[in-house]
Amino acid sequence: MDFGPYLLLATMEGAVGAAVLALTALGLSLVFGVMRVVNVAHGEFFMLGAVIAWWVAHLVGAHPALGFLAALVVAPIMVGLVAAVAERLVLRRLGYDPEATIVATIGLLYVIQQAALSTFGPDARPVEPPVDFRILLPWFGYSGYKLLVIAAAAALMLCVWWVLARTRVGLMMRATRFDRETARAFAIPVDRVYGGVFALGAMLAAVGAVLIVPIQQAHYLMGHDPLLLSFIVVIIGGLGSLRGTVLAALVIGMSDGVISVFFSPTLAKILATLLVAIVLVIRPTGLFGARAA
Amino acid sequence: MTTKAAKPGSFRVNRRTALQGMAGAAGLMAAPGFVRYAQAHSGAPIKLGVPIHRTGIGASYGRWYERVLTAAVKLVNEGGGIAGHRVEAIVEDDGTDPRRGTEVIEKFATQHKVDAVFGHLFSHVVNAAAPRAGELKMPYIVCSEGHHVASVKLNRYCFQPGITDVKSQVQSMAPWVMANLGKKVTMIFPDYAFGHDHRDYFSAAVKAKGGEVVALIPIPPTETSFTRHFPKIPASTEVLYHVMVGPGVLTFVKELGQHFGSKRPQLFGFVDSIEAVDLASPALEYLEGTHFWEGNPRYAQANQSAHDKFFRERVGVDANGASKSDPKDVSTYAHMFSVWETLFIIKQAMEKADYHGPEKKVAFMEALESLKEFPESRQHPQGRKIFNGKTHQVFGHQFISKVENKKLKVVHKTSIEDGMYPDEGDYTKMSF
Amino acid sequence: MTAGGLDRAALLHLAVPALLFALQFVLPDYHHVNLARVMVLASFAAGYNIVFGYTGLLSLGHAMFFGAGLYTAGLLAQYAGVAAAPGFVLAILAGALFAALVGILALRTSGVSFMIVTLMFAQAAYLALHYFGDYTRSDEGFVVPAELRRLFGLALADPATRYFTALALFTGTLAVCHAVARSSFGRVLAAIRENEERTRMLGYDVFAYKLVALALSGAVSAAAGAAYAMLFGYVGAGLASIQYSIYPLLWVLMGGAATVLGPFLGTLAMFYLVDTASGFTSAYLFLVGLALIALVLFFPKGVLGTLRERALPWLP
Amino acid sequence: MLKVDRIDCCYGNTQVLRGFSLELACGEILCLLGRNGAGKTTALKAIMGLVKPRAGAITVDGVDLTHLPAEAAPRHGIGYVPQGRRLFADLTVAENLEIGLMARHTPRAARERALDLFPALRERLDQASGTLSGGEQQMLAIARALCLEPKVILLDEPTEGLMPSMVARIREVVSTLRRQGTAVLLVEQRVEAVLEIADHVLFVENGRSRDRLAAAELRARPELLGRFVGVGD
Repeated sequence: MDFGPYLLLATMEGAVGAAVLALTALGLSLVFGVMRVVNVAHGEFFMLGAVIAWWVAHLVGAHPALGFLAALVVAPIMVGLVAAVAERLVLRRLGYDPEATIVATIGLLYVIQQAALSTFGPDARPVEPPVDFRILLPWFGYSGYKLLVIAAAAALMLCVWWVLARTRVGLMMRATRFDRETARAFAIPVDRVYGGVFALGAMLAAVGAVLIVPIQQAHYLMGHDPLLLSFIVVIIGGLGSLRGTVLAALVIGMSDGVISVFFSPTLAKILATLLVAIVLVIRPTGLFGARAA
Repeated sequence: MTTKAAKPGSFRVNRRTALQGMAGAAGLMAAPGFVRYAQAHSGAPIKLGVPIHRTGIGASYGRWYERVLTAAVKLVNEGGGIAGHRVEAIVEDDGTDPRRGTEVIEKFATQHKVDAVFGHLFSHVVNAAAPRAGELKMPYIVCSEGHHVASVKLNRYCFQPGITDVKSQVQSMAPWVMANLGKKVTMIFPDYAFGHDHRDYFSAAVKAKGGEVVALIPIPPTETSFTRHFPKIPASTEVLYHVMVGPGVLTFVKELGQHFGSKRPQLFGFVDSIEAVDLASPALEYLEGTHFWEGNPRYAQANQSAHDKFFRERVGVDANGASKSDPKDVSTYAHMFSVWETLFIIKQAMEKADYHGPEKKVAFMEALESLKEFPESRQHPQGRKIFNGKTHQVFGHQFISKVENKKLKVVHKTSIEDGMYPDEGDYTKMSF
Repeated sequence: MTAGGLDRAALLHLAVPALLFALQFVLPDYHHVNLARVMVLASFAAGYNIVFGYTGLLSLGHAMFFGAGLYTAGLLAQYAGVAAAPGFVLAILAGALFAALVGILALRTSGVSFMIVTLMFAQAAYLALHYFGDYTRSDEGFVVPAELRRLFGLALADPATRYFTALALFTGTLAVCHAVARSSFGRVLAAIRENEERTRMLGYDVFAYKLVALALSGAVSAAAGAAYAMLFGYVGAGLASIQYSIYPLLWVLMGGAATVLGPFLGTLAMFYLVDTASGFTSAYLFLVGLALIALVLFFPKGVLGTLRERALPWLP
Repeated sequence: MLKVDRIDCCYGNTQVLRGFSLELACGEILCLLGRNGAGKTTALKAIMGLVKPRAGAITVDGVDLTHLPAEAAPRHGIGYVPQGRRLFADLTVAENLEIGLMARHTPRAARERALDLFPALRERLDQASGTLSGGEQQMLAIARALCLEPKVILLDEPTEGLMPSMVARIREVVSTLRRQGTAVLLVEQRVEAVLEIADHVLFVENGRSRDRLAAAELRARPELLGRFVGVGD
């Protein structure tokens, strides 16, 4: 294939990856920004979203679009509930101590993963896309659903931005993120904000998973990659910065795809990984973060 | 401990309940008056350690290996056990992790004190566990299809008598692929050791038959999306050879379909990619008309042997290779027969060596090395096999199947000789 | 801390290896071989503890240093026929070198950024093992031939030799950690952990201290890796995956960060937790997860850290 | 109306307040004086519920706040201007004020009244509060607290680091508040300033509340100050 179309394809693929990654990373970023908690179980919330999506789609059974839409509603809610319970029972009791929460969320990771294995099983299971059409370009065909994913992710991000920037709940979150004690002195229910943010973060991961599952299938070990990538995005993008998160997701999503045009894919991954490390060394606050962590 | 069989498809060897049952049974047998009934199996049981990938990346396979194991052990015990001893299979999960796999071998050897270990599947776990098995002087019989045993780089305690290795599989199929699908091949394979085996052995076989590998496309181990690798497939490609082990296979096929549409080259794949995956899954329609290697035909063929029928019946698998209790629960049919056959080979070798306890371990392994051929039978439902005692590797028939109406139909069965290659060493020259 | 306390601490550090030495004569086979492995892995954890516990740097890249030792010893044996002893020395150097290189870059960051940078470097190294799969056999790994696994003429595959070698390594690491904990170097590290800015004001070159700590930690981790290759005969990329960056963190947190014996205790506890739990349920990871959560809820400073806080303030 | 009755407070194992008590009436300005670390700021935090007392009681208009969550204090009309302002620097001026309004669901008119006191803020409503000058930040911190129409306002060193003109402005505002019937609890280092506006002074020493004197009496007998822990040197 010629270079131009090749690059186009890599770019489109990068955009799809970036869209879902941005959603997932945004969840991690919120939790990290507001609560200063590194949630290692974030990838498992992603996996749980995918698994529940499969389960719901199967239960509904009717037209794929119906099952998918049901999953899009049910999966995030259920994952949010799980997260809220975990926050209440574990993280809050730890006083959100950074190191303790890392260990606790590693524990949570094991618990969720094993629970998925025991109930859902070890096999990868597909969910049918709600729409199935192929866009035919002169050089190659492309999945229409994938383009839809980009649109859906963008719409969801706008929603999140609107909630954060324009609503009272968003204002409470931003105030809590900035100064927990003063927020408390102004009657902001910090405990509930924390619980809500943790649940919201998990829900964003779950939504990302529901979007990706018609492309990728649900599998109980699928949480690993989104976690790693989200970490990178959150750090490169600057803590808790929505704009930074989106831009970083784009950069990360694209760079991997475009570098692999020029090098062997594994070498591309190595280079992309090193690039991230070097960027962080040069700009420890992230490419787009204005303030130090 | 006897592995308890519950209803097919849902059973699982539960060590604790089995243990309790055992203790109870032992108590009963020890009671006066019951001695006679225990005579059917005389003396101490023969204990076999079976490491299973219950968790981790191999869990899909592990689940089915365990089911086959349970069925096979039950059958052996119904037939009087091994040399009159009841067989106990002790299962431990190894998490598909090399370190844990090694620890489990140690546990079998030093805590459970088993007579032999068998059943390991994933290559990295086998490679990690093999040296320890040798050091612990523990017969270690794998069901892995890797080339590691036949490469004679392990030790004399390691055997693979139940399934053909990758090198042989690939080599025996190449001529048919060249003759029927095309001579210009592009290979897509995972960029780790298993994929490299395919790359090396299949490329060699293609060249030997006058074909040409026009492109090699390694996929990084952490990849979840494949579309962006497809542009590297040259337009001149006649056959796309794909091995995509792991949960990404549906994605791979779907994206292949989106990318090529109907203007695609011939596809030839390794069934490992779609083991435990229902061919009626959405997205897999695209595989219609493509070809796969199968170790053992998943779908009962028109000329199904009585042995295959018997094997399916006992394991609880239907004619579509799925669990009888849940048609969505598809087995790893192309590989799992190896657990069954390996147990019967252990039985054969132990009985040949007049094995009654660990003091005869060496005799058992020498007996195993002396075996030459396994005829197609209930014990060997996959078919006849020839065993090479020097390389500890077995050679059998391979199947090439075409996807027709969401089922795999066998179109070619290779001869055993197609897969033969010169020995790479001789284990019998090593000491025990 | 009283003078008597110091003596007690030193005594304890002598007593533990002595006890482990004595144990090899009475332990059943299974626990004998387990303990040998636990000692090797505990050395890795102890290496990790130097940066995490004493210096307060949370690295997620130590699999790279463990892997550096593992592969240096393994590859040299495999392709150059280098025996265990020189392989071991070269592995330690490789570990220190890798750690120093990573440190020069990564130590310019702190906190979560440091975590990610170390994680990224380790991930790149892990992928490189796949990229050079022709030599490393990537995830499948390779077996180090038994005839090369000899130290001073003794076969390392022999249970007694293995146990003794593991014990020697462990005792060595214990001595290093004990020395670090009590030296002025160690006190500067602790000062950096407690208040980096103030330590810098006092005129210490914080960067250099951290770099040395990281290199030392890398060397110890690599020693454990080389020992793993030589004692257990297997080298594979799985042992350099991100999992093996998380394990030492868990072990150290479980036993107690910044305690000399914590890493050993944590490794031991974690091993037997998995081993016993897997005996009666295939869902043992569930139990491990719950145990971790319970641990941070009720023993936030790890076993020894809690003990030190509540009962034994002299514990090193 | 605000009554603190013999409270004990600790940070970890360090006891900071010991049997600390005070009483504050409507329209009164009470100033806490004492050395650094005597426990003045902790006393304010305890009233806000940010530090939970181990013993003793805190009541506002007869409502016992001691065991209620921290949100109770602002809901019962206690406004807080913490030391160092502690604005939500990322948020705009308007958003900072909004948080004040949200605390007690006060009507928007409250914001207008607060802005009337600090007209300079009105022009900067959409500016990020972190970019304001120090004086403006202090005005915003006070305006934010006023948005919840407090019955009591706690001011922790409101004039710290400000230029004299700004100090005067803030003093004026405090007087205005008293005229409107708001009780003011002030922590302040500048004794002269305190004596000018306060009604009473409460000396704090080692976490204990000591003598409470009328400001007028201190103005008349400055030597009294010397008795109290070096204040005024």
